[in-house]
Amino acid sequence: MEKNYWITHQPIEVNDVIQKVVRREAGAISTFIGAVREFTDGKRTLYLQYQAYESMAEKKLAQIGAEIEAQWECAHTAIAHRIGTLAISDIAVAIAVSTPHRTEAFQASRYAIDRIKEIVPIWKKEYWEDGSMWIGDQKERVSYLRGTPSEEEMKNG
Amino acid sequence: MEKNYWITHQPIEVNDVIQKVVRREAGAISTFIGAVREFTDGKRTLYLQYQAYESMAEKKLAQIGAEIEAQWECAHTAIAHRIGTLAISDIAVAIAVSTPHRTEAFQASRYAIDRIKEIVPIWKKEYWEDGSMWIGDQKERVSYLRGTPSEEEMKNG
Amino acid sequence: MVNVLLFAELQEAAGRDQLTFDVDGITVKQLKDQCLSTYHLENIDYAMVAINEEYAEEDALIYKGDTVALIPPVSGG
Amino acid sequence: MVNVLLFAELQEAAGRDQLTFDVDGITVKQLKDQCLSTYHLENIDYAMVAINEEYAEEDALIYKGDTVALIPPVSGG
Repeated sequence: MEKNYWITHQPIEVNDVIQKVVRREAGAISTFIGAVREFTDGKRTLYLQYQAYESMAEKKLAQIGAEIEAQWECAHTAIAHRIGTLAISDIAVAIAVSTPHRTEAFQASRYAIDRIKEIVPIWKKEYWEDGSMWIGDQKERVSYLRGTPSEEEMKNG
Repeated sequence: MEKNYWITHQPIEVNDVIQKVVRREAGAISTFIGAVREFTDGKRTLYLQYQAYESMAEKKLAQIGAEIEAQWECAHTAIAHRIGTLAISDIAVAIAVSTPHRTEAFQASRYAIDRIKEIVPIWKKEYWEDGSMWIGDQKERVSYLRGTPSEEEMKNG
Repeated sequence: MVNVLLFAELQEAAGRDQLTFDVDGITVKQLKDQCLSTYHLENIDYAMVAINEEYAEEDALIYKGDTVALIPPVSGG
Repeated sequence: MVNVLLFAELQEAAGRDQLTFDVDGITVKQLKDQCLSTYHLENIDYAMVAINEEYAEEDALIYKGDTVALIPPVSGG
């Protein structure tokens, strides 16, 4: 694979993502893995379905990488997001950021997952024992056009 | 391997570390990889030598895991540290922390690497073109007995 | 013709993944109104619009041949 | 007998990885002083001491059979 930002129907190998950011000048690599969690707010998830606007999603992942490389010197980023049907503990997203020092690696990798949840056209549908629903920010409008997530958005788990 | 905290003479497989923290209730896994960086303050490193007080180092890694599990609910931690001779880009340390939500995973994994640099009896010797030196906190005394690293220590890259 | 891609809840509400409109030079707002009146996509108010894979404001113009997508609140990651 | 393990720069300075002292019930401070006077380990002032794999204060007591380690400032990670 040549791309650093990709949408895939296959299981994600975290190592593939990490390998893309290994550099001689990198002393730190922070990765983030988003996995399918069984319980959310006490409700049991059976499985998830992810859908993406694939071509645009890859562009937006690349945009996040460009934002990171503009903000943190010598940062290199790779992101893979899986779509289709995912079981509990399956990896939905894997992010790797390498930087010379550790503080920047953590900051940038946190920034990446927050931005993914903000601007990348991917949707998940949760399936429970008693139904299913497309998940989204139903209560508040999300501003997709801003450059940076707000403090409050950064805090949400 | 049964242990979640180990010192090894072999190359570290990040996936082995990640697999130890996968849980059905974990929606987030933050990993940190410390790798051998070629340049530090403009000086070129040829390779590194790591030495450990192995039995105590594994105990101290386990202590860090216990501190994390006391501080962040439902957190699970695994840490591997390699010793011996390491080349540029070799992985010296790999940390994985899983938590239900992402904020805690990032915080805990950052905490782990900061604590490793504080209390785990492992030393590195840098080899340059013109010499070599055991690295340590030569200027300041480090307090190994405190429970938590200071704000200032947390900020250092 | 302008193709409008649908995803997630909007795709299910419309029962298809694409709509086609014979328009040229209308605003994003006008297109959303047409989707609402013709296909009763009630959640469209919460959706962003992308023109040729880039988010667009309500007053941006859509021309013949553009690929438009309705983007409900995203939930990746 | 008390075995004292040496690591990193202290190991190189002493030219060995272990010292042995015939002592019982002395403090960490007293042991460090003996290391300094007998083996001229000048950087010992910067080292912590572990007794049986746990960090110990300067006034902690060391008994026959304990395993002591001199821990120079660590640099793992």
